[in-house]
Amino acid sequence: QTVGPAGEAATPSAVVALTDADLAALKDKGYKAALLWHTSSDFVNAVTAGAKDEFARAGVEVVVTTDAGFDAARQRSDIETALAAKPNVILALPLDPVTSAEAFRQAVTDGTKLVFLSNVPSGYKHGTDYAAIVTDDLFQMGKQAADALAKSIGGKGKVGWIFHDATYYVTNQRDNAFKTTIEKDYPDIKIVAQQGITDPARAEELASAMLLQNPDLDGIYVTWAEPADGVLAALRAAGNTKTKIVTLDLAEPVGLDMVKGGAVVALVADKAYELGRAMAAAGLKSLLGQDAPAFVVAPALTVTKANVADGWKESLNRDAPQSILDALK
Amino acid sequence: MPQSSNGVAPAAVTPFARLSRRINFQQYVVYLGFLAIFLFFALVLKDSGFLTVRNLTNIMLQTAPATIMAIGLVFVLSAGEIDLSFGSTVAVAALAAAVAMETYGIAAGIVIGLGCGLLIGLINGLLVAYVRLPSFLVTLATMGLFAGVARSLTDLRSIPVTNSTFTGFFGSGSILGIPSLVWWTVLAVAIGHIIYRETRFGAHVLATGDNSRAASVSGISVARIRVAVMMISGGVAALAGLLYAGRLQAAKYTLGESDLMTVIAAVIVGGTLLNGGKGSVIGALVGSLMMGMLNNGLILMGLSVSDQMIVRGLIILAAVAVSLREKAR
Amino acid sequence: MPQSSNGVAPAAVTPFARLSRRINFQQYVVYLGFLAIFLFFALVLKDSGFLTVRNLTNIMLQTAPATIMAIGLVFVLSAGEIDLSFGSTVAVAALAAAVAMETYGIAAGIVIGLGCGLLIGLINGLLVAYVRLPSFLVTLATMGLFAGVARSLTDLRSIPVTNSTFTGFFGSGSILGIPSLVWWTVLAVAIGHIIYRETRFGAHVLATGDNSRAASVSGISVARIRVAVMMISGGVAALAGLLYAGRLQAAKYTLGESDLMTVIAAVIVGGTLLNGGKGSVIGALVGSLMMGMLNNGLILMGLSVSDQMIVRGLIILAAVAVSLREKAR
Amino acid sequence: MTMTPSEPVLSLKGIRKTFDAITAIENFSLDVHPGEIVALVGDNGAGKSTLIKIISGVYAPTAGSVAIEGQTVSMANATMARAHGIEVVYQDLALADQQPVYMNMFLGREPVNRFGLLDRRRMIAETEKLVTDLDVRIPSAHSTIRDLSGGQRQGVAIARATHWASKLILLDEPTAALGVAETAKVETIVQSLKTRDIGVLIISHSLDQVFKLADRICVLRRGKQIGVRKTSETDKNEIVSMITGLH
Amino acid sequence: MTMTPSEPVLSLKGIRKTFDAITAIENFSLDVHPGEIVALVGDNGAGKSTLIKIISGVYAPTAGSVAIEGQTVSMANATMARAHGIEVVYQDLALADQQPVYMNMFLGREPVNRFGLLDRRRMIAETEKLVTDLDVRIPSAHSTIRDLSGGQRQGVAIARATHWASKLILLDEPTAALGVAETAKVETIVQSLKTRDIGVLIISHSLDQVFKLADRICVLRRGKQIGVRKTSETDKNEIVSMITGLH
Ligand SMILES: Nc1ncnc2c1ncn2[C@@H]1O[C@H](COP(=O)(O)OP(=O)(O)OP(=O)(O)O)[C@@H](O)[C@H]1O
Ligand SMILES: Nc1ncnc2c1ncn2[C@@H]1O[C@H](COP(=O)(O)OP(=O)(O)OP(=O)(O)O)[C@@H](O)[C@H]1O
Ligand SMILES: O[C@@H]1[C@@H](O)[C@@H](O)CO[C@H]1O
Ligand SMILES: [Mg+2]
Ligand SMILES: [Mg+2]
Repeated sequence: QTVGPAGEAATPSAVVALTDADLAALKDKGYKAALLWHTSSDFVNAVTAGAKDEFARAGVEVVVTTDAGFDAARQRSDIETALAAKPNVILALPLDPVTSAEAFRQAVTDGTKLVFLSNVPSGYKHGTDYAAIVTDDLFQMGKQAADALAKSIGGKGKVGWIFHDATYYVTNQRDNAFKTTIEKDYPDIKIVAQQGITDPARAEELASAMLLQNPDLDGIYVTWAEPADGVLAALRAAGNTKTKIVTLDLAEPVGLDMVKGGAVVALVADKAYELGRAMAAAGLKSLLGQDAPAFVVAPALTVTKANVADGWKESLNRDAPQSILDALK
Repeated sequence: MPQSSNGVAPAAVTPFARLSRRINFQQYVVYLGFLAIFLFFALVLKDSGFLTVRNLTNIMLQTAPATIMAIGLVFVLSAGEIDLSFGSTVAVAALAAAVAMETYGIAAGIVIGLGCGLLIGLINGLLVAYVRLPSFLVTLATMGLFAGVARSLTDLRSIPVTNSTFTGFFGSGSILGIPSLVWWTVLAVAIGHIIYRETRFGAHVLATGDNSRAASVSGISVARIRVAVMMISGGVAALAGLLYAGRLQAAKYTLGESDLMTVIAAVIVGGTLLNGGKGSVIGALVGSLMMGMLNNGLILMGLSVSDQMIVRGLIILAAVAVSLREKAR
Repeated sequence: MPQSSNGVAPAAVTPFARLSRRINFQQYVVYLGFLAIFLFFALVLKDSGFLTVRNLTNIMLQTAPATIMAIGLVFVLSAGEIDLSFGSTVAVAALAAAVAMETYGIAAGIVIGLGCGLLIGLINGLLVAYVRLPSFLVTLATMGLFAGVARSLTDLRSIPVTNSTFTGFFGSGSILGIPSLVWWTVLAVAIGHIIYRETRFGAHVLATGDNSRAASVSGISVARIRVAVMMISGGVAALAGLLYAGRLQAAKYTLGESDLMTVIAAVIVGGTLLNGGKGSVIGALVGSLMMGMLNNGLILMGLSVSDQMIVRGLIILAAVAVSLREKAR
Repeated sequence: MTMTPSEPVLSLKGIRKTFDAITAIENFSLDVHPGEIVALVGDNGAGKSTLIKIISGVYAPTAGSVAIEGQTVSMANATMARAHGIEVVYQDLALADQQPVYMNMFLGREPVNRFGLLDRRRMIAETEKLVTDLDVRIPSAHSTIRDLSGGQRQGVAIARATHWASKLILLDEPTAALGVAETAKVETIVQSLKTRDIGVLIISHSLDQVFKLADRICVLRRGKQIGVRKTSETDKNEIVSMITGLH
Repeated sequence: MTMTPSEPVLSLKGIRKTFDAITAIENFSLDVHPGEIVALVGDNGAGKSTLIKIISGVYAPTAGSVAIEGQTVSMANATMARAHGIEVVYQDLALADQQPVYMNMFLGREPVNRFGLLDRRRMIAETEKLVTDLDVRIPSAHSTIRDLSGGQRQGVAIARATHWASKLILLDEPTAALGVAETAKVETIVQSLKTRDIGVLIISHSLDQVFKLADRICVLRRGKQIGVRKTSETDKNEIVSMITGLH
């Protein structure tokens, strides 16, 4: 069971919702919001979209959006810069608990309502320092990926594990959950090869080497969808039609491969749009002086060929790409 | 009148000298580093699959896009300029091709992809040659600019490339049993080498980089040469983008992002001067293969990412020390 | 004998010329770009907090480490070399200082941090000056090497820096009401400028970069100059690492990683030649402030991240076009 | 020494050139006729090289006009001089240092074979011949310019210019780095240009050379045109006093 | 013209230098005494500049030894020549092109004030004086070398070398780019070095100059030392035939 940093129980994200009265109370106050992300990606875009839509309902303008490029120093600068625009709410993903502790201090001092995605600066207190943490269920994502891969290979065999070899809370949690699940729940599955990756562009190289040394792999876990494109290329180059792949995040090329019955057997995703919406709602509640729940969780989704259309909608709040819908027909 | 009918004095030149001038040993010293690394891995990794045909082919395939970008950079550096933007060009071209192909088919995709590259090269070239701005800053600016364009073009999403003619031709197919990426590499290197070494244009590029005033008083339009080399760089980067797209059967804004340093290193290791006037297309190929071999070998050694970085640094230093020591006079 | 007692001929020189020679307008054109950008943001963002004291101070604080790295790079480029490894040095120094401080206290932390930087600089310098390898390749190799070291030094963990004397001195404190980072910037620029412009060493650096043979036959040990500039670069990068550590109250392996291009751009925009022989420390400060201001202003404009990249590219081109157009003769 | 009555191949009118604050040349006018050798002399920094660069289009004049065969040209860039049949030996030689001798000899007009590829064999053969004609010994047509001696480099530049000139040749101290025999040979070659009806403008500090070669002598002092004399109607003393400004 | 009986300031024994396949100098030996002017003459590419560079430590000789004041030196690098009181005017001048004249004049020995900071005022004042003494007109001590005329640059290199030389000065075609008056002045200065007991080794293609200045003349042809003559015991014809190899 996923719990918050201080052991708080998880509140389902759907519970965090603004009433019409809330919305009315927020309108025309001239509130402003800032979105201080760690990076840019399709995932971040979906979170942003969820947040922006929710903010728009309350008449709150998003005045600043930043991308720290996984650079802790840059994130600190972004926060300072954003504060010059005097936002009332900040939604952010702290790069890591240690480096972001000092970085967000000024925002706390300025009285800005902080809603964090996924993790929290160390030593921060709910209520006084920040309004809420909203997270995808990172453990569940890793676990469901393990379950999906295990299922596709019949609960036994050899798998490879390609993990994100960098300190990033989100991927680290998910990667480790996959590994733990395989080790604990699937005694007949062995992780026989593991490789860290930092640059998705090198995934093909890495997977090729892995397949060269372990031609009989039954499955490969890839830390997220972009490097999975490279792993697929490596499988094609090796003429391998046996090895199954699971990865995280929804993306069109891997989705298409899955729908066409390729190597990809499942994509585990979070409800990115919902995360954004819930973050905005939590921040706004806090602005109204209401208590936002300390620890809000949006569930993980296992997307397979069977539920791909719904999965896309649920995760990213948009229709699955036409190519995938076409391939389903 | 003195006894001076012999303008070219063979007297002072020994027979060995004549031979050595013709073979020009110095020029081949660059390849010693390559050989040293190859032998190192062949010994250390003899049981880990390094020397298998498949692995060596993999190295060729994986380095194909970088090699092709490197050829463009040989022209750019030889002309005394630099291009930092080719990585962004890769992404723009791949994305534009992928998007265009979806609607208008393969021919449109190829034309538009390559067209984007040439256009970016043209913009860089005009700013460098006619507005007389330093190419470092111009291409630093356009690198960011077109990376931004690549991002907003597709909202940070990955685009699948499904046209099998295209993916066969540019990525995973083979012709006469030889993978198409190998064909592309051989073709690009051969054409690049001939243009560089055997045409007036190549001679003019070298003269421009060596002494632009001398070139210009010799009737060479150095401005046009500068535009041309930037366009070559843009064009081959676009081709590399198509190869990536074909190989990965997908295009994303991150393509090419991490190639900058590898490609520059490959070119310089291959004996091209950073300051112009001297270079080698074949050297760039060897440099690129060397970088690819290094990455491949280090992965096969089973090192962690951190250790790979450390060992790669050490090996590059050693390889450079055998080959590129400045000739003491 | 001709009427030639006047070796220095004032005849051909108008009074205005004398004045203009003394003021040397050309040298200040570099700052026009800065001014143009400042005025642009001052107008466009007058209601968005850009012109507030706090925001302008923020720009100063945020650019402090980059400015200090830039000073080192002015010396390196002026001597005709390049350093790509200073970003990795930042991380190694910050981590080493943080780790050492935990156990042995602040003095040990500072000494070890700076010592690491000087040591890396020494290694680079010896390879460049005595083994005669091209600095581009040497520092490309050591960049990777020491990035690997930084990663494995602490197993990718972030290290908190809790010593409040240290963090006050290097990061968040102020002296006489002026933030310590501003003091560091002023100090480093002043000392750097004086060494560069007013000492024999500075003159020898310029001569080495301008014509190393002329320098060497003038009794200047160009090898020692080369070692010295690489050590300066390493030393100031380490100082920048301490500033980051002080400012973030933590150290992480990613520190400095993304500064490479920004810092090189700042230095070149500031009028330092990529090929040696000419440069300016004050220019590097202005260049660094310009880059910082650009990031700050674009964020405050509320642009999306992709649009920020596009607009940043356009503005850099424009700023460079007003200031760095090569003088037509 | 008869003055050719034909149209001048080069005609300079009221040329003026300033660099920021420095006036390098003020109000200079001169005609050079086909087959005529005109010497340009003057103290160091007089503006001689600057004038050559203006004629060849490296610099644009601040004022004044340059006409080739009666047509005013605005040679905005240096590439056009060649198109007008003008060849130049610059004081700094303008050679591409890292390229071989034969490439420099043919820079900008490399011969190609029927496949459009460089005809190196021909370039090398012709280079050996040209250099031999000039009496400047060069290790090989393959030698890199950077490895040549000062005189060898100058020899390459002269061989290039004299070979290609068709209308006008500008020589900026062409024998400054040459030995005794080599200088004599170059002087012979310069005289032979006359028979090819080529106009010659030669800068030299050697009055012996100037009096040996030139039909007319033009003196510059500190940017001012002091005067033009027919060689047959002047002597060294007059020219020296014009150069130095002492009477 | 008496030969100083003192110990030679420079003594070359069996110097040989090859570049890859090219033999630039074979078996060259020569002594230069304090206050003696020795001229080194020879055709282009004879090896004269190479010899100068060996003496000053730019190149290491392939074989042979260089002794300064009787002590064999192995000047592995060019920085040491100065420490031995040797100054050189190189054929390519060895100036830092983008630096101002005064910085070049003091390169490697810049004066500093008591705070250890460059004493620009002094450098500029002394530069103006040195250049004035030399008669080469230069726009300003602040001028960038790149903006100077050929002769002006050479003037800077000569002023620098003659000012600082204490034991031996090596001059590689020092007046090649100079005007008539400027050349005369440099010749006067070279003669005055004698009175400072400085040894002079001068390369020149001007036999007039060589006969005017030198005590002895050493001839090189294609890397071979043809002979050394006292100026008082030879004439131009002999030297020319030694240079050209024709009798
Ligand atoms: N690019 C430039 N920038 C500034 N000043 C220049 C430039 N080029 C030449 N000058 C100045 O213009 C004047 C004329 O120079 P020029 O090179 O034409 O002289 P010159 O007559 O060829 O002398 P020399 O006989 O020494 O070669 C000199 O004072 C020189 O310093
Ligand atoms: N670095 C080098 N590499 C190869 N060959 C060289 C090098 N330097 C000189 N040479 C060759 O050595 C020979 C002697 O050159 P050097 O410069 O000493 O001649 P020099 O007597 O000074 O001639 P000049 O009167 O033309 O200046 C020439 O043939 C030259 O091409
Ligand atoms: O889903 C995102 C990704 O797109 C990737 O950047 C890594 O981790 C996640 O948060
Ligand atoms: Mg001149
Ligand atoms: Mg010489």
